[in-house]
Amino acid sequence: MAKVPVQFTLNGSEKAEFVDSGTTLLNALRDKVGDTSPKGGCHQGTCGACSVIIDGELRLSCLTLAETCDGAVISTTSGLSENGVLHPLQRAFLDTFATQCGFCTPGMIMAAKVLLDHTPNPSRDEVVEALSGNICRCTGYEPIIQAVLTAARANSQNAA
Amino acid sequence: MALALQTFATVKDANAALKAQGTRYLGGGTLVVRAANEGDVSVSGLVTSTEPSLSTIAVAGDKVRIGASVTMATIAGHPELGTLAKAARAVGGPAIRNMATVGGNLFAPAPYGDFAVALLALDATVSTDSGETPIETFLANRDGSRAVVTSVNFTLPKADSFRFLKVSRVKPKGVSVLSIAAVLQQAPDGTVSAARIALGCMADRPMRARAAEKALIGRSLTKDGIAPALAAASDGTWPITDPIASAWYRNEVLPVHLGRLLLA
Amino acid sequence: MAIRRGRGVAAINYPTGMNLGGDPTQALVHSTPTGNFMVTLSSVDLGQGMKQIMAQICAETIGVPTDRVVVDTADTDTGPHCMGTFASRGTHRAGNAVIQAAREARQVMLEVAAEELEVNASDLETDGQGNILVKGAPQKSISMFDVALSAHFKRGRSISGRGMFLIPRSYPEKETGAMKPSTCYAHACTVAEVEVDDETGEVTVLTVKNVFEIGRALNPKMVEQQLVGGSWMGISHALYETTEPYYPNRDHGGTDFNQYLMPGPGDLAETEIIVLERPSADGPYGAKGPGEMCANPQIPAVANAVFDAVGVRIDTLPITPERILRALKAQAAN
Amino acid sequence: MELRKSYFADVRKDDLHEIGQPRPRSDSPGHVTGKTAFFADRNFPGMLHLKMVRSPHHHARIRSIDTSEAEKHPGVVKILTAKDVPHNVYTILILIQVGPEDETVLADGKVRWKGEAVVAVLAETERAAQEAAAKVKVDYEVLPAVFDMEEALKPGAPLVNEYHGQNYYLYDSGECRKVRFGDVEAGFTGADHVLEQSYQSSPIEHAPTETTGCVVAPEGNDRFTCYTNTQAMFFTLDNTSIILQMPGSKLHFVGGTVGGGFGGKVDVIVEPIAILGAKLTGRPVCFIYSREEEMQISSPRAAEKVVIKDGVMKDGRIVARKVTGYTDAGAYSRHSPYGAQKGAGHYPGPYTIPNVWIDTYCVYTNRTPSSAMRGFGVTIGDFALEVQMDKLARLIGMDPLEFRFINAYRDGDMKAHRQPTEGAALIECMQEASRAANWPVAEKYMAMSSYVKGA
Repeated sequence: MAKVPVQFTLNGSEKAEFVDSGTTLLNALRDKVGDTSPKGGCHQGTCGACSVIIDGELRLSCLTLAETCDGAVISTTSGLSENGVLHPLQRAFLDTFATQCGFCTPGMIMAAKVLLDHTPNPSRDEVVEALSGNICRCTGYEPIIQAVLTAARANSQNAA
Repeated sequence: MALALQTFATVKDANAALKAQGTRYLGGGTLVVRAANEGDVSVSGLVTSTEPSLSTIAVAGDKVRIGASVTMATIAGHPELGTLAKAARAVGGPAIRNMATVGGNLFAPAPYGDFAVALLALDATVSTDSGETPIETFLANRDGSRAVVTSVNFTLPKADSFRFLKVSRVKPKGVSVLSIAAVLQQAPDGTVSAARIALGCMADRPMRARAAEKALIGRSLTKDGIAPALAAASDGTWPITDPIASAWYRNEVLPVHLGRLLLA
Repeated sequence: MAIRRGRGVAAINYPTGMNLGGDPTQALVHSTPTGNFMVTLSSVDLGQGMKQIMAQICAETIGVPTDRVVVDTADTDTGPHCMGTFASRGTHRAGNAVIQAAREARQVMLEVAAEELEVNASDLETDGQGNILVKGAPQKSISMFDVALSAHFKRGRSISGRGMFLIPRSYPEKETGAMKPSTCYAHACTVAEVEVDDETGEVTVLTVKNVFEIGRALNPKMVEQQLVGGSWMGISHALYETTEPYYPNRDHGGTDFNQYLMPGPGDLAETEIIVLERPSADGPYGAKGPGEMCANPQIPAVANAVFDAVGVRIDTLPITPERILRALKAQAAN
Repeated sequence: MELRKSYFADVRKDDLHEIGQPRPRSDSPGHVTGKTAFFADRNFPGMLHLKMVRSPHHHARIRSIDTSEAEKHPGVVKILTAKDVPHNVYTILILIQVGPEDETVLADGKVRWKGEAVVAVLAETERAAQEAAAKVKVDYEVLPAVFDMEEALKPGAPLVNEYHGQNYYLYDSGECRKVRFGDVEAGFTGADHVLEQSYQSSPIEHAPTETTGCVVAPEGNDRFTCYTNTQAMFFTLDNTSIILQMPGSKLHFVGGTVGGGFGGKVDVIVEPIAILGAKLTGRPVCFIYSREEEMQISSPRAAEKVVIKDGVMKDGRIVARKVTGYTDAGAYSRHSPYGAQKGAGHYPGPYTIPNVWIDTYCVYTNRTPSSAMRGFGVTIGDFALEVQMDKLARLIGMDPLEFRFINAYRDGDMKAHRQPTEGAALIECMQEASRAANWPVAEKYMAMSSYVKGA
């Protein structure tokens, strides 16, 4: 079967892979590149666990074909901390006890990061809207909403 | 056969490739990639086009052309399409809106396709390489449609004459119990002079509430004024029954929600 | 249109464990050469925090800070048997096994320390910070680091312990049903306040006030996680969830998270959680199992609140807008 | 969250170092960095994908299965049918001597619910497995099906499961688990009011964000490592050992990090067939439920019907309670006979009632087999009991919260299943709820205690 070449930047590193045509970005990241931080919770676009950031926009990697990402800049949760220092969102998820099973966490953090990148001081409603495509079955959402609001406050304090 | 994606610079070439059996057009992927992931083996080839006009929005006066590959997020954020932002934001969550296209929404089966409901109320036309089709005709024939949709075109209503409501059980992102879009023109005395009302989930695809539209003409937007329209709201509906709601429920609450939209 | 408000209460208890099948779990604890402790289990962490809680239980029992305990769990080549994570049994059963294993390891540790300090083991105590002190003479002490080194390389002792916690099987008596179905019971009382739209049957849960009695909150933040998430699931069960919306008809079952309904982040009730602690006689540090019961009282509390609001009883779950609307129409027809 | 330390302070020591402290979770840093390894994060070269061919019918006889076209499909490595499974008829609770074995790993001669596994396809890619599965031809003779528990219990109903011989589980106590305490009929006769009500639920899915599944890798020495998200390691290993007739020493299960369970991952469904596939091909195998399978194929919480008949006095005392509970097991037992029995031990709820009669039935129907879920055997019962309590209070014109105080169990009270109450705390929960919700009750109730009756 003919393979298709695809090159993209993942968390700052250049990646080049040959994939089967029709391979989803989720499978390419997990099986080819070895970044398992995006999770496959539904492969339908209904759970958000596979969320990644492509060229600054939140996308579902399960519904994105890898070959359409040639030349793209992709971020995932595994690339968020720098030199072992957690991103403020990661810190806030720890401090507010916003993770239980942890399966939805990488996708939640991606959704929250895009929000804070564009809206550094979001309202609660904006946080709720930003997380609305991501399913959590353990927490009842409130701790996750609080984590995002906490991270936003920490960001604004650092900026001040 | 593994899935194979073919990408073409022009819509013309994409249309030619779509003549092959088992091919489907790939827009944002929210429908067709999902189908493939779920094991729909009838899809064996994906075709897409990168023709730039598919991704552009053109606004000239009150005439609007939206390329079929334009996403819901782009529409929601477009400075001249603020009137429609609510309808575009009604589709999915943030990630889905970054992917789902206006062309794809025309094919989304109920309970999806909320933006197509808005387009139906706008009396849009749907363009392909072979010409323009009124949206109602297009929706009626969409199951057999093979040609790549290139754009939707419509006259932008005044902000206060376009109304949109999506009712869902889960907030802020849930699929529709039903959705309603309305374009209303009012005479100086406040009575309705023209009305187009489109409904989502009240059939297997968006439909016009023509009886209700007719019953609104000459009436004021008051509780008594809209009563005949509400009484006629369910005329000709054939609502879907799905996990969200039964056909019975949808018919029962349609007049309630239509009334709230008209009186808002 | 009328939005009508109501409130309802429910009170419940919930059993810990499943004694009707025999209910064992084992644990092994050993020290490393530098006085860290390894807990080996085959118990499963579903997200409730089994690994963290077992570390805290072991740390408390040994007398070290929690960060000196590592939990290695759920590899059947290394971990001893656990019945599984269900029936609110994990913390209770595995926790008891860890305590027993940790006590045995602690005893060896104290014996080695006693040899090093030339005192009786029974005269020693731990300070919770990783040191072993002579009771009444705390200046005379030795660190667990040194004790472990001594045990490994000088005294030839294995600082380790085995734990087994078994609730024997209870066989129900055939005619009377006399049985011992569980060990301790957790308790809860919930008051829910709702608004019901009497034209559409839509319910909004405004507040839930939950009081839970859970024996002991071993880690209060993790208890809070469970109870907040459980309260959300209870409301979800009350109003939204089913795989068969038209049961017993098999059609129209949801196949994704769009069709399988649960409250979204925009549907959250204002949730208050109050915890009482009546330590159980047989639980690890008095703990009971709160993981399941925390999702139960909201269901009837919401059902009762809906009745209080609009005067119709929905005795079938879930309490959907459709069921309420049908009942309201039947009520109006009478 | 607030800890109300004033309650039960006399029986609790709060002088511990690590217990009671809000220590950070050790697993959380792995979660927020995406480093936590769930079972599906293991990938092996040459791994095969397993897809199931499932029954499209609720109840049907299998006339024939033709896998010849599927076997020829490019990428297909192995196709498994019932004859390939060494001990195909099993039941998971056999480990605690709850039989009979009543379920097939792969359907043999008959399907009993829509979605039942019939043929397993192993292929190089997920897509090839899906395409080949579509080419498996199964010839069915459709049989009458029964979906309603009351219909299933009627004489002449279609027989769902021949291994039981009737559409209910046969306990040693007969067609139901029974609890008999006092004289319930006398209680009704002497009651001021008698209220009988019926409650119903439909099946509920655990819906964990991570679907059920496993990844199996041959170790090369006739042992197999199974990375799994089961909730019970040895329970799954031991059942697999029975189904595959393989010594347990050949099986190595690794798990313990699960993306949500809620009771949905205690059935032994994916592991045995995936290990069998690995054994017969010598290749790693993954079998991961699709979201659709998780929603409609994996066991839900059972639908239940609960009928409660109560005798109550005008002064608020419940003097008799009769509960008949029905658990819809679907086509196979799994954990349902246990759940129905657990219900019998739970009724009549946290109340002291002198006359109690309980019957709980485990009923078979042609629907997705149900199993355990958070609150197993209790959740729906509590819904029924506590709505009934509300109705009883309103029937006698009493405040619903005060009505519960009158009947609440306290230390030493004898329960219907003949265990004395220990460690009760219902009264204190209600007292605190009364304060928190601003739902005042009479001072005498606020002065009550679980410790000693009448104190």
